[in-house]
Amino acid sequence: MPFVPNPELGNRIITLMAALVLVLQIAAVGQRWIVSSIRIFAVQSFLLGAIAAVIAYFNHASHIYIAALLTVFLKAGLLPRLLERLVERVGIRREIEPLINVPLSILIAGGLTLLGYVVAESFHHPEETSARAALGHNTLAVAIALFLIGFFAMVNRRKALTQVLGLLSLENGLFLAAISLTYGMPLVVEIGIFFDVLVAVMVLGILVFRIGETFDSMDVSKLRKLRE
Amino acid sequence: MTEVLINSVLQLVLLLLVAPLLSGMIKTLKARLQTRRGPGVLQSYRDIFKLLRKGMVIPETASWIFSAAPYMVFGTATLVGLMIPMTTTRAPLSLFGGVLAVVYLLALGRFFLALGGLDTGSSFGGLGSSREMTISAIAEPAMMLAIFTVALGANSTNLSEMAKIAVTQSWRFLAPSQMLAFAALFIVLIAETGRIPVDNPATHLELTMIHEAMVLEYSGPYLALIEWGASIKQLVLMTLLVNTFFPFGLSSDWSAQAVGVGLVFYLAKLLLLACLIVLVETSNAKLRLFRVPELLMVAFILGALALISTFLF
Amino acid sequence: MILLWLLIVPLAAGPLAFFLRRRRMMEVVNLAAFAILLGLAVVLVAQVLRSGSVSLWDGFFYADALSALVVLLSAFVSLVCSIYAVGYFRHEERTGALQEAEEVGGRLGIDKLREYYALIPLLVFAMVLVALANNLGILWVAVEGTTLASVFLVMFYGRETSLEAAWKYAIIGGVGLSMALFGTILTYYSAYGALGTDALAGLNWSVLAGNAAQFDKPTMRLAFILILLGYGTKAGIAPMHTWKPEAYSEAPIPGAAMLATGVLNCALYALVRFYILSSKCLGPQFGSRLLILFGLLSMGVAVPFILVQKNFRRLLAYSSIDHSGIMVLALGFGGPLGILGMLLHMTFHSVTKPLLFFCAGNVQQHLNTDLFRKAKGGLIHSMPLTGAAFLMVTIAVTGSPPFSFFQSEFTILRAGFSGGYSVLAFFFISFLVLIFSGFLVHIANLVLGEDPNLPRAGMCGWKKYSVAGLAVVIVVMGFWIPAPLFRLIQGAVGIVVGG
Amino acid sequence: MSTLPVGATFVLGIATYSAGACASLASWRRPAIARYICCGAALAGAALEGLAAVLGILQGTPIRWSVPSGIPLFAYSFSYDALAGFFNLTLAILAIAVSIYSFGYLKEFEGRRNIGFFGFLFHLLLLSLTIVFTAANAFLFLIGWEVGALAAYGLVAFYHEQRESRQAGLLYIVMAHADVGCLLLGFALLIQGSGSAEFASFHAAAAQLSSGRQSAAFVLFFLGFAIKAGVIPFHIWLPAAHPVAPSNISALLSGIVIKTGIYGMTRIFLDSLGGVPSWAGLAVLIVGVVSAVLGVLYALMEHDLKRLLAYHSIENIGIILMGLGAALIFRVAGHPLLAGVALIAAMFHTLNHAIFKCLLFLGAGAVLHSTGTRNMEEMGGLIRPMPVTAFCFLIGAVAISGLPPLNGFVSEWLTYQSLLAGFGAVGGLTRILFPLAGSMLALTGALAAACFVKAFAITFLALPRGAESRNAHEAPRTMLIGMGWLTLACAALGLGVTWFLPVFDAITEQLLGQRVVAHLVTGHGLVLSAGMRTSGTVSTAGIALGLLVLVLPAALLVATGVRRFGRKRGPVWDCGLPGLSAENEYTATAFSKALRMIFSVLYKPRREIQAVFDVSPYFPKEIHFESEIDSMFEKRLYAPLQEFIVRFSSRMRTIQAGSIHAYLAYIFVTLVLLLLFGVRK
Repeated sequence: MPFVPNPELGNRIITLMAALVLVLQIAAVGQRWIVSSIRIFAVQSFLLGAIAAVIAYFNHASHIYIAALLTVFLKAGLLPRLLERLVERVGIRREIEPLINVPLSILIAGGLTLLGYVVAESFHHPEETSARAALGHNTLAVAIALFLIGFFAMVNRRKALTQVLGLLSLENGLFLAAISLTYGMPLVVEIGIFFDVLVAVMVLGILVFRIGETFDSMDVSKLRKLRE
Repeated sequence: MTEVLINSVLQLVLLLLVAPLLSGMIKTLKARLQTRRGPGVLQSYRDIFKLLRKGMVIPETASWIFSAAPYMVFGTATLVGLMIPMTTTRAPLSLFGGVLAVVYLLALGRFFLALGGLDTGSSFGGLGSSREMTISAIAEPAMMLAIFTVALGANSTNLSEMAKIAVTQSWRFLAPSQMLAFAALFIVLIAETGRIPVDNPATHLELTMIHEAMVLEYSGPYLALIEWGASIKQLVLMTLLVNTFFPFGLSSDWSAQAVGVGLVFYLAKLLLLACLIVLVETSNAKLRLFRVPELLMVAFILGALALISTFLF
Repeated sequence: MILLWLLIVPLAAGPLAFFLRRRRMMEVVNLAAFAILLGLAVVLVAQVLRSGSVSLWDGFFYADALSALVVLLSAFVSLVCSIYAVGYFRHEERTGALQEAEEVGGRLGIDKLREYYALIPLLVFAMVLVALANNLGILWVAVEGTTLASVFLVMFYGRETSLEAAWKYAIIGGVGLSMALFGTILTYYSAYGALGTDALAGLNWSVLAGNAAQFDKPTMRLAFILILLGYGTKAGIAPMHTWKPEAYSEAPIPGAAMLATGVLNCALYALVRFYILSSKCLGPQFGSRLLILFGLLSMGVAVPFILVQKNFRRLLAYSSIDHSGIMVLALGFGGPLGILGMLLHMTFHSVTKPLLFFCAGNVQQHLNTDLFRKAKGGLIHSMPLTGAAFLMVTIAVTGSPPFSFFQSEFTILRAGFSGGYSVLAFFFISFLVLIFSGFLVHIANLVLGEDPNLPRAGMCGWKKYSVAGLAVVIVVMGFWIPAPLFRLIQGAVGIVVGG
Repeated sequence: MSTLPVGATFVLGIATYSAGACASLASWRRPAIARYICCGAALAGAALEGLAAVLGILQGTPIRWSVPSGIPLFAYSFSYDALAGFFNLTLAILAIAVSIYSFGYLKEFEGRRNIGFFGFLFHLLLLSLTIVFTAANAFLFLIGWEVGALAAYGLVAFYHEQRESRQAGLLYIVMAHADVGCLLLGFALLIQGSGSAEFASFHAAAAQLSSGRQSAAFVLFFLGFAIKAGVIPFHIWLPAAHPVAPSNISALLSGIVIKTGIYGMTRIFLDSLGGVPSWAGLAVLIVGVVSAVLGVLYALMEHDLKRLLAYHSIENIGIILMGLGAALIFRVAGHPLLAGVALIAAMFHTLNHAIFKCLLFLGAGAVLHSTGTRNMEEMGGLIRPMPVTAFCFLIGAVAISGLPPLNGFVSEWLTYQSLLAGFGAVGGLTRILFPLAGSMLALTGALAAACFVKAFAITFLALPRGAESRNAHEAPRTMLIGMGWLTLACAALGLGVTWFLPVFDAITEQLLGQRVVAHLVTGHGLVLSAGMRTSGTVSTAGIALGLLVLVLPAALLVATGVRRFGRKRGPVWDCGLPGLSAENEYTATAFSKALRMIFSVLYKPRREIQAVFDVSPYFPKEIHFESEIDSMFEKRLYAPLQEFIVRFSSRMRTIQAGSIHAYLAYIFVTLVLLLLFGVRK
C-alpha cells in the first residue's frame, strides 16, 4: 500500500533539517581549516538538496526534484571538489585569524539569527494558518539568518577562498528561501541561477588562483593598492 | 529772462568785489586780534591786481591740464556764486541747480585744481592734491548731512526755496536741529576753506601746507584766478551759512531799498561770521593731518544728530 | 522576431570573434555586429512606437517603451565604444601595453585583443537580455551575466592592481546580486498569494505589474529593500559604490565606458521595474523615501572625492556615482516630471559619458599617466581636439546649459519642488554646484596653460572621429531631441507612472 | 505701428551674431580675415540690435513671440518690452564701441592668438546677453545666462598661459555657477507656484506665495543676481576676473555683463515677483551703500589701472542698488511716483555707468596696448604721446566721479533726490536711513573723485616713470573712434538728459503703472526737476553754458595779461629743489597714503622698509619700501571657507581606504539597518 504523504510530517522534517543547516552555518563561522569549511559547505548543500526533495515529495511539486538534483550535484559535489583542488593548487590550508575573534564572531552569528527571526516575524500572518504559511515563516527565518551569517563571514574572513565560501553559503540561504517559500522558482529561472552560480564560482576561482600566484598570499585584506 | 540776466550781472559784480574784501578783512581782523598791524583790508585786491600784471612761468613738465585748472576753479566758484541767494531770497541761477549742484561744482573745480597740482610732477603739488582730495572727501558726508537737515525742512534742495522757507520762520535757527546743523556746517566750512585748525592759509612751510602746496607752481594771472576763485568759494560757503540759518534781511522782491537793506544785513552777517572764524583760527593751533578726520567725524556726528533731532523735537 | 535577432547578433559575434586570427577581422566583426544591433534597435523602437509593446514566445521576451529605450542606448553605446576601441587598442598595441598584459609572453597581444573582442559582444548580449527579459528571474540572471562578463574587462591588463580591482568588483557585485536575487524571490513570494504558482508566468513582469495591488505588503517592503541594495550595488549607489573607482580606473577605456553607461543603465532599468511594482503595491511613499535617501547620499559622497582628486580616471568614476545618484534621486522624486527627468538623464548620460572616457583615454595614452600631478597642463596645445572636447564635455557633464544635462536636471529640480521636497532640492543644487566647481577646476588645469616640453600628439582617425563625432552629437542634443526619441521616453514615463 | 519691424530687426541681429560666431570660428586659420569677420559682424549685429531697441522703445507696447524649440520640454519665448529695449540699447551702444575698437585692438593678436576662437566667444557673449534681456521664459533666460557666463569665462581665461588668468577665470565661473544655482532654486519656487516657466505666469503665482516662500524667493534671487553684479561681499571674483581679460572684453564685462544682475533684479523684483517683502527694499539699499563705500575705498588702494576700474564697478553697482532699493521701498509704501523717480535714477545710472566704465576700460586698454603694463607706477606723462586717449579718459573720469555737467552727475543727482524724498515718504525710524545713505553717497562720490584724480594724473600727467611709457605711442584710429563714440555719449547724455528721459516713461509705466518724466522736466524742457515732494532743480545744459560764459572773460583777462607781460616755460620750481626727476615724483601709493592711514581699520596695511646704509642710518644709500593691504573678505571669509571644504574632503577620503572588508561592512551595516527599518510596520 502506498505511503500517504502527510504535509505536517513534511514540515517537521524540513524544519529540523533547516535548523541543522543553520547550525552548520554557525559552525562554519568558527572553523579554522579551509578544507573542513569546504566540507561543511558540502554537507550543508546536501541537506538543502534533501529539503528540496522532501518538499517535492510532500507537495507533488515534481520540478523541484530537478532543483534538488542540481543542488546535490553542483553544490554538494562539483563545487567542493573544485575548491579543494584549488586549495591544493595554491597550497594554503589554514585560515589565518579573522578580523573579529572566534567567540565574538559566533556571538554575532547568534545575534544575526535572532535578527532573522525578527524579520521573518514581520510576515507572519496569524489569520492564515495553512501549513505553507507556518513553514514559510520558520524557514524564511533560517534563510535570512543563513544569508546574514554568510555575509558576515565575508566581512570577517581574510582569505580570498573563505570569502568565496561565504558567498556560496549565502546563496544557500537564498535557495532555502526559494524552495520553502514558493516551492521553487520557475524552472527556467532555477536553471539560469544554477548556471550563473557555476560560472560565478569559476570566475572567482580563476581570480583566487591568479591572486594566489601573483601575491603569493591569499590574504585579500592585503589588497590595498587602489585607494584614495 | 532779462531780469535774470541783470540780476546775475549784479550778483556777479558783488561776488567779484566782496570776495577779496572778505578775505582781506579776515586777515586784518586776525592780525589785530594777534595785536599785529597786519595788511590793510584792501590787500587782497592789491595782490590779485599785481598778479594779473605779472608775466607767468609754465613748468616744462606741465600739460594743458595745468592751464585749464585755474579757469575751472574760477568758473565753478563764480557760477556757484550765482546759484545762492545773497541779498535777496532769489538767487539768479537758482533754477540751474540747488545745493547739490553747488557742492558738486565746487568738487569739479577741486578736481581740476588737484590735477593741476599733480601735472607739474613736483612732489609738493602731489602732496597738496592728495591731502586736498582726502580732506574734502571726508568733509563731504558731514556737509551733506547738515545740508540735508535744512533741505528736508524746506522740502527742497534749491537754495532760493530754502531761503524763502527760512524767511517765513526766521527764528527757526534756535531749533536744536538747526543749531547742530550749523555747527557741523561751520566745521566743514573751516575745512573746505583751508583754515586753521585744518590748514593754514598763511603758511608756506612745505610739509604742513595743503592748498598752498597745490598751487605752488602757479604764477601770474593763473595764480590770480586761483586766489580769486578761492576767495569767492570762501564767500559762497559763508553766504550759504549765514543765509540759510540766519535769513534776516532777505526780502523776496526786487525794490531798490529792499536790496539795499538786504545788502547791509548781508555784509553785517558776513562780518560776524568772519569774526567767528577769526576767533576760532586764533584760539586754535593747526591739527596734525591725521587728527583732521576726527574733527570731521565730530562734524558728521553733529550732522547726524541734527537730522535725528528734526523729528524728535 | 526582432527581439530574437537583437539577442542573436551579439551572441553570435562573440564566439565568431573568438575564432578569428587577424586583428582587423575582429574589429570588423565587432563594428558590423554593433552597427546591425543599432539598426535593429531602431527598428524595435519603431515597432514599439507603433504598437505599444512587442513580445515573443507568449511573453517570455517582452519589450515596451522602457526596454526599447534601454536597448537603443545599449546599442548606441556599444557601437560608439567599439569605434573608439579600434583606435585605442591599436595605440595600446603600438606601445606594447597589450603584450605586457598577456600572462605568457604573448604573440603581439593578439590573444588579449581576442579576449576583448569576444567578451564585449557577450556583455552586450547580457545587456540586451536584461532589457528584453520579461521574467524578473531571467532579468536577474542577465544582470549577473553582465557582471561576470565585465570582471574580465576589469582584470584585462593583469596588473596586480587590476586583479585587486577585479576581486573587489566580483565580490561586492556578487553580494549585491545575491541580495537582488533574494529580493526577487521575496517578490515572487509576495505575488504568490495573489497569483498562485503557475509555473512560468509567475515572475513575468507583464503579469505582476497587472495585479501588484494585491501583493503581500510586508514581504514586498522587504523585497524592495533588498532589490534596492542589490541592483543599487550594481548601479554604484553609495554606500555600495566602493567598487566603482577601482574597476573604472583599471578596465581598458572602451570597456570602462561600457560599464559606466550600458551596465549602469541595466541596473537602473531593473530598479525601475521593481520600483513600479512596489509603488503599485505599497504606494509611492515607501520607495521614494529610500530612493531619495540613497540618491542624495550618493551625490553627497561623490562631492568630496571629486573636489580633491589625484587621478582623472577615478574622477570619472565618482562622476558616474554622482550621476547614478541623480537618477535614483529623480526616481525618488517621482511623478511624471521626476521619471521624465530620470529617463532624459539616462539618455543624455549614455550619450555624453563615453566622450568623457574617450578624452580621458586619449590624455592617458598621450601622457602615460592618469595622475593630475604628473600632468603639467597645456593639453590644448599638444592635443587641441581632445583638449577642447574634454573641456566641453566636462561642462556638459556637470549639467550647465546649453548642454542637455541642464534640461534633465532642471526637470528633476521641478519634480523635487512639485513633490514638496524643496529643502532636499536645495541640497541637490548645492551638490551640483560643488561638483561642477571641482570637476572644472581639475580639468581646466589639465587642459589649459602650457607645457613646452610636451610633444604634439598624433591621433589615428578612429580616435579622432569618434571623439569629434560624439562631440557634435552632444552639442546638437543640447538644442534638439529627435521627436520619436522623446515620444519613446514619454511612453516609458507612462509605463512607470500609470502602468 | 506693427510689431514687425522690431521683431524682424531683432531676429536679424541675433542671426548676425550667430553667423558671426560660426564664421569667425570657421576662419580661425586666417587671422586677418577672422579679425574682420569678428569685428564687422559684431558691429553689424550691434547696429541691428540698437535699431531694434530704438524701434521697440518708440513703439512702447510690449511684443511677445514664442519659437518652438528642438526640445519638446520648452519653447523659446521672447518678450520685447520697454525694459528689454532699454537694456538692449545699452548693450548696443557698448557693443558698437567695442567692435569698432577691436578692429585696431585685435591686430596685435594676429599670429599670436586664435582670433577665430576669440570672435566665437565674443559673439556668443553678445548673443547670450541679448537673449537674457529678451527672454520671457525661465528656461531660455537661464540658458542665455549660463552661456554668457561660459563665454565670459573663456574670454577671461583667454590668456590662459598666464596662471593669473586661469585662476581668475576659474574663480569667476565657479561664482557664476553658484549664482545659477540660486536662480535655479528661485525659479523652481516660482514655477512650482505657476506651473509654467513663462515669466508672464509668475506674477499671478507670486501673489499666492506664502510670506515665507516669498522671502525665500527674494533671498534666492537676490543672492543670485548680487553675485552676478559683484555686490560686496560676493565681489571677490570681479577685481580678479575683469583685469586679466583682454581690455575690450573687460570693457564689456564691467560695462554690461554685471548689469545683467541689475536687469534680473529689476525684472524679477518689480515685474515677476509682484510684491517683495517690506524689508527687501531696505536690505537692497543697505547692501548698496556698503558696496558703494567699500568698493571705492578698495579702488583707492589699487595701482593696477584695470583693477582700480574693476573696483569702481563694484562701487557703481552699489549706487545703482541704492536707487533700486529706494524704488522697492517706495513701491511697498505705496508711492508709485517716488518709486518711478528712484527707478529712473537706478536705470539711468546703469546706462551711464555702462558707458563711462566701458570708455575708461577702453582707455586703459589703449594705455596697456601702448605701454604693455597695467601698473600705474610705471606710467606717467602719457598725455603727450597719446593726447586723444588722455582726453577721452579724462571725460570718463569726470563722468564717473559724478561731476557736473556730465551724465554721471545727473543720475547721482536723481539718486540723491529720491533718497531725500524717502525721508518724507516713509514713516518710522527707518526714514533716518535715507539721508544717511545720501551722505554715504556723497562720501562715495568724493572718494571716487579723489581716486580718479589719482588714476588720471598718475597715468597721464607729469613725467614718465618707466621706459615703456617714455616711448609710448597713440592708439590706432579705430580704437580712438571707439572711445570717441562713448565720450560723445557721456557728454550727450549729460547735457541732453531732458531729451533722453522720456525713454524711461515706458519702463516706469510698465513696472509701476506710472509715467514720471512729465514731473521731471520743467523750464522749457531744459531743466531737470525732482518732481514731487522735494522740488530741487538742476540743469546741466545751463551749468555748461554758465561755465562757458563765466570762463570766457577770465580767459580774456589772462590773455591780455599774457600778451602784455609775456609767458614762458621754465623748469619746475618745486620749492627750489633742483633737477626734478621721475624718481621723486608723487606715486599712486603716495597719493593714497593719507586715506590708507585714515581707513587703516579697514585696510590693515602692512609696510616693510629696509634701508641700506654704510655710515649712519640717517644717510641711507637705498631704501626698499613695500606696503600692501589685506583684502578683508578674501582673508576672513573665502579663504577659511575653501580651507574648510578642502580639509573636510581630504578627511572624507578615508572612506575609500582600499580595504574590501570595510567596503563589505558598509553594505552589511546598511542591510541590517534597512531590515530593521523594513520590519517596523
